[in-house]
Amino acid sequence: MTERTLVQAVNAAMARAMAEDPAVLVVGEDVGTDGGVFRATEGLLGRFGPQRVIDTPLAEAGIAGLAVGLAAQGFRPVAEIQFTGFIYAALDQVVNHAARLRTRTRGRLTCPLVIRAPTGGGVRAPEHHSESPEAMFAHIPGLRVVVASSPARAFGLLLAAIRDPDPVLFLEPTRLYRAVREEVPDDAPPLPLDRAFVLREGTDATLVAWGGMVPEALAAAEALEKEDVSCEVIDLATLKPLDEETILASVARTGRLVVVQEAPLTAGFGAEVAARVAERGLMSLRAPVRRVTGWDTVMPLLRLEQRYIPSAARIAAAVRDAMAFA
Amino acid sequence: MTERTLVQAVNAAMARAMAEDPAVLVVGEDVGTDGGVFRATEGLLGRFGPQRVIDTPLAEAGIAGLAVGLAAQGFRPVAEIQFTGFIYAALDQVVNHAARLRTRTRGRLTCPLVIRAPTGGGVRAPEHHSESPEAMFAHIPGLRVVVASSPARAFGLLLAAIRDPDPVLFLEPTRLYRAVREEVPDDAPPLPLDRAFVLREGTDATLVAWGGMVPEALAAAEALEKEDVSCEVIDLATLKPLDEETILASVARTGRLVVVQEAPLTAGFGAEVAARVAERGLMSLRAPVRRVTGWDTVMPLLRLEQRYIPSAARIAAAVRDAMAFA
Amino acid sequence: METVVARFEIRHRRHLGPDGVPAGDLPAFARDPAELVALYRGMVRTRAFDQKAVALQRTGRLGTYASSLGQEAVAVGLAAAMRPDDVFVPAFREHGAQLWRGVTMRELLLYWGGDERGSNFAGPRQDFPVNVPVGSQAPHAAGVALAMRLHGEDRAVVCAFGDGATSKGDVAEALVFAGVWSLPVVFVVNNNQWAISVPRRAQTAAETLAQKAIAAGIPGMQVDGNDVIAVRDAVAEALARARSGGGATVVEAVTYRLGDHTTADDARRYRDDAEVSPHWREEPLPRLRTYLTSLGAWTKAQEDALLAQCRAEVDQAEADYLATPPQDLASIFDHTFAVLPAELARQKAEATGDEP
Amino acid sequence: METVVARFEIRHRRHLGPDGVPAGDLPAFARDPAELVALYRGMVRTRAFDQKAVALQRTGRLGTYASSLGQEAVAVGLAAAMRPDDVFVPAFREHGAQLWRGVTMRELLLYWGGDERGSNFAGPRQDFPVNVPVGSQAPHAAGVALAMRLHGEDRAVVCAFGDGATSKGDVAEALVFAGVWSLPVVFVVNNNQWAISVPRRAQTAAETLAQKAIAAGIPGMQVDGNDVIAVRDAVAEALARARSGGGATVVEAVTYRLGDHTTADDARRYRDDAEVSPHWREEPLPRLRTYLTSLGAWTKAQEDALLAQCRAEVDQAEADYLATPPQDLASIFDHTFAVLPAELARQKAEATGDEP
Ligand SMILES: Cc1ncc(C[n+]2csc(CCOP(=O)(O)OP(=O)(O)O)c2C)c(N)n1
Ligand SMILES: Cc1ncc(C[n+]2csc(CCOP(=O)(O)OP(=O)(O)O)c2C)c(N)n1
Ligand SMILES: [Mg+2]
Ligand SMILES: [Mg+2]
Repeated sequence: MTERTLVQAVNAAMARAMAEDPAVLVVGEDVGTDGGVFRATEGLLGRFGPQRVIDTPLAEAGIAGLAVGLAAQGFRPVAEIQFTGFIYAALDQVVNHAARLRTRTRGRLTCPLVIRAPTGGGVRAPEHHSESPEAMFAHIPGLRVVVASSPARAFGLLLAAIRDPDPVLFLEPTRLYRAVREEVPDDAPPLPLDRAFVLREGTDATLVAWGGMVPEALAAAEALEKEDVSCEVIDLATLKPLDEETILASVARTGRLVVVQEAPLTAGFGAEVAARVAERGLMSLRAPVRRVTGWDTVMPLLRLEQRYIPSAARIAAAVRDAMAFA
Repeated sequence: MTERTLVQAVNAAMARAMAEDPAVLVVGEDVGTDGGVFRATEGLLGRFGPQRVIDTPLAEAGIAGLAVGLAAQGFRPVAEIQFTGFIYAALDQVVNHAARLRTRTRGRLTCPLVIRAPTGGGVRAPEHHSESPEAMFAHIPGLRVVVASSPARAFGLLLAAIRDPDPVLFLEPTRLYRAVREEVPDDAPPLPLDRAFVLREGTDATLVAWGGMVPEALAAAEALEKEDVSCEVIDLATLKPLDEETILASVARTGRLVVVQEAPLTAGFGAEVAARVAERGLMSLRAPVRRVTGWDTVMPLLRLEQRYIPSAARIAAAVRDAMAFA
Repeated sequence: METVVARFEIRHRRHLGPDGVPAGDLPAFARDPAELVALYRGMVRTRAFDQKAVALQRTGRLGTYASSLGQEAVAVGLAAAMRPDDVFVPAFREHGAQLWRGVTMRELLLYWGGDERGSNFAGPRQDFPVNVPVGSQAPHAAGVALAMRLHGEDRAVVCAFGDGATSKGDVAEALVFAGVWSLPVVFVVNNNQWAISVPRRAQTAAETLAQKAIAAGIPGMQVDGNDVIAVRDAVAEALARARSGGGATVVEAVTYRLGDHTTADDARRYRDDAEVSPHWREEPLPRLRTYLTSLGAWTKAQEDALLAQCRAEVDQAEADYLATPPQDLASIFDHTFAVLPAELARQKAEATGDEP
Repeated sequence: METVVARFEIRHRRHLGPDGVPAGDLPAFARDPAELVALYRGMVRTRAFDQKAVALQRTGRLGTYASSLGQEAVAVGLAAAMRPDDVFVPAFREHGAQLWRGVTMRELLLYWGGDERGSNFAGPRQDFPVNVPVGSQAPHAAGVALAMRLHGEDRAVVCAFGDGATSKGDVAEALVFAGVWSLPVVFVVNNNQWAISVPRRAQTAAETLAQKAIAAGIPGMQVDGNDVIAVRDAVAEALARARSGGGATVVEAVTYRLGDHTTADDARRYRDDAEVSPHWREEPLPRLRTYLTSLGAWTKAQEDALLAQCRAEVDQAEADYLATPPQDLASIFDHTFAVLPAELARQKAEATGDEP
């Protein structure tokens, strides 16, 4: 038995990847002696040494650009950005370089890097520490975007992300870092980076969620079960490339779609899920699509954050609405 | 008669705003003597002087942050970012500061600034000069996002954006800068920043577009008219806040929705439009929603750019599909 | 053939060493014991506030908090050099400066307790709120300074950030702007020698952080950041130059972070006592107290009275903070824009249960 | 009390002035006329390429193009200092360096003509392609240099960018990384005195751009960027230091942009002939030709032959470029990821008319 929390699974995936491939490096602020502010890189410095676990100066654009240079030379850097609130400075490097180095050189130079970052709210963190900007990244051609939601999936997806020959943004909901423990053996296999996971089967409504919203969706499904409403719960896991088929197949069975996202409503990734169904699954829909999301306001400071983050109750209410419709 | 191209209309709106309000400043790279690389700020330096038209060092994050500081002191900076390809470095300042200064100080400090940038492809420009990242900005709470598509609307919307007490991202499709001339009097009124424009009425399908895609949508509508397909064409103009009602009212009449965006498909703003209709207009839909978009690839260099940018022909084909469905 | 085309030097200033004995003549303001007592009070008050905030966090009544233990001289010194109508653009560890400038303890507790109203200062209305994204406030300072310049005012800006922040591109860009336009702004580097777990030497190869200024063509200098007299003196000098059109300055204040990075940090993970303890002998409060005592300007009775007064003040602030009624959820919608857009009004109605 | 804690100076190096007369002893390599002839050829070849590219643009057969007219010594000098297995990380105006390192004229024309295959160099496979977002390539150079260091190689990186780029935060951050880890990288500032319409003095108050290095604790020096000997010499010296573990250097090469910013620019809008014409007397080609002629190492006949040869080469490149069959649309999909994801395959099928 190797029970692990999500953050321990992240740590184990990096350790495994580093042990298997000397090209894997870890870079970022406080990833060395400190082991990362969430302890995601704990022990890696001791095990792999300062040539492979590298504390950087405080400069996010520089970290991302450095990783591009390392990757172009054949390393597989895993760069940590301390919180998604500070990832914006790295965006230019991701859009204009990491995600297009392969295509702009027609394959001559490539960019096998992973940028990891804790994301989302719910841990009473300071200002700028609780945002969910995944949709911005999912719009970037050439980038894979993955959001972890359980220890086992975090392990398999991160392992796959590190092995992937292209750049991956890997987001880890802080709220789930220590929420549960799960059996995650050291030799667990990588998981595919283009597949959604059906976590619970159901017949009345499809709940699509990712990251920190997955446990909420599951809780809503559980509550609704008592009301004889049967929900299928899908964890997208990889937002890009999107596993549209799994969503469409589910909606074809249930006829109802509720998409849950912690980020603000407008232009969030939930819109993409809804749009795909409106394009290719419209005729399956028996009720309007519902999105349960954060509001189009700045994520509030900690006193009000629970009123911002979608809850199982709000999700369940949306499902009931959809059930009432038809 | 004061016929103006779109870029001249942009210039006239700035001149008008500057003449009316001494708090309005223009800042950016090459906005002074050069008058901007597209001539958008031509003549402003001569007319308003170097205290109000300020050439900056080459630093986009700095420009955006400078504008935040100026705005907090009561100025109304209009900052030019030379191309949207270089706007990413400014994103941190937009997300973490401009768009939240008001709410994080509960109204004590505010941020009445405009960031203008040319956007989109189609002018055989160099690498990184042809992207359409509006969706990323539309996801930011506290920011208005406006995309111009005609000289008259550019004038009225930019005037309104400069007068607005909150931050506005104002995008100008380079392809339209000199595409047409239109009567734009100096004293034309501002236009509302929360309203879409129905440019053409129709009964069979609703085409929703913005920016450089508006003329394509209109051309498609014209072509389809000859086939007795009547298209309503809506220019969103302001993506955020979104004028959902105009879209829903149109789809209620036509029963078909085709959304056109130049940006890559996934997580583009078209998804938001489709999602809103799937939520609140589902029962009006007589055919699946269609999105006609750029591909999920990096915008190619100039040789292939016309194969990337949605054309009137592709839009018309999508409408025909929708018509064939029901 | 080589010629020298530019020469630079970085000077370090100290007035009062750890032993509390002045090194040479003191600046004019420091010859008035009342001024020094005020600085001392400011530092003690800051320390009392820090202690209270940490205690509140430990008992679950405050969010993560960044104590300024040991760095009080930087915040108090820079604030004392400013005029009330100057603008302060802080990082997140300059509580002492905010308090000096009239931000209330209750406001600071509200902010760190997770309530946005804490940044709606009743006092210094134009000061920027706490800035968390490291270094990103530096361009704001340049913008505020440019505004002052365009208005022809003789006000100036002080912007503070840490040693870690000096690696951020934003800071470099802000210095470029401030330099090229000779803006009235003083950048104070609170060099507490650590950026979370990254020590100063791993942050940059630069011998001093003051020399960041050289890249932007502006003067830079270093001061003993545990000597409040030197901090105030250097910042005042830089502000005087700024006001008279002489442009920007970087002042590196060398101090030490005696505590954890924040209440969420455990510094023992990355530095040991042997590293920390010598710095306790250099911290700012005892040296000024020693000097004041040697002048006969400070007694044990005064010290006790001050401590009691600070305790009373922080206790009152705590009570006021805890008694503040919570914000409505509506507040997060109402402050997003000057006027609530229709679609946000719909969300507000949904969120607050008041369906339209 | 003040003490000086750090001193810096910036030196300027020139070997060959505008008159073509050496100022003192030349570096060892420059005592071999064959070496100098090679440098001269590299510059003439670059100029011929620039002329052809501009002509192609004017006739609609190339996209916007950035000529390096007058700045050939910077590109050729730095490239000549490099080893083939070093890595070059350019901006967009170092055609001379790319050509020297084996990028073909046809490849460059493809790139500037809007065809991605132009960046798939057959020659220097590890060199970075042209970089348009100003300054954003500097961190890549640090990353490549770190990779070399981690591999224990004695290779090194040369990264070029303009005077305008020195204001960008990315460049400052890259210098910090290069400094703190003593990375084997040389940053060459192509100071052509203009960033589009913004003159050097409006870009920064820094007296030299070499002093950007001081902020990062690395050596900086200035060279006459119109003296190809000085450029090569200074870069070679910096590379030698880099290879031997001595870390990074900033070399500011002072030159002048004799032409428009790009073919999309009209420099007469913002600078007049009086500003430009003195710089024609300083440009790099005549001075080296004069010197070579004075050595008896270069004749009119050789000059004519070289020009004819360059003309033939660029004409051939033009022909090859124009004869290159266009890319398939499929190419934009096939290179997005190593393996085409299912959803992108669907888009590819739709785009290429081959519905699934
Ligand atoms: C841009 C950014 N990156 C990372 C963080 C996380 N973080 C918070 S404080 C800090 C260290 C700051 O060091 P320094 O500038 O020296 O200030 P100090 O904390 O020592 O006062 C880091 C990395 C952040 N807040 N912002
Ligand atoms: C980040 C970014 N901002 C703006 C531009 C538009 N632009 C292209 S070149 C240039 C000036 C560059 O000046 P400099 O660095 O001196 O290089 P030079 O063109 O003189 O070689 C600008 C502003 C850009 N390409 N990238
Ligand atoms: Mg610090
Ligand atoms: Mg230049």
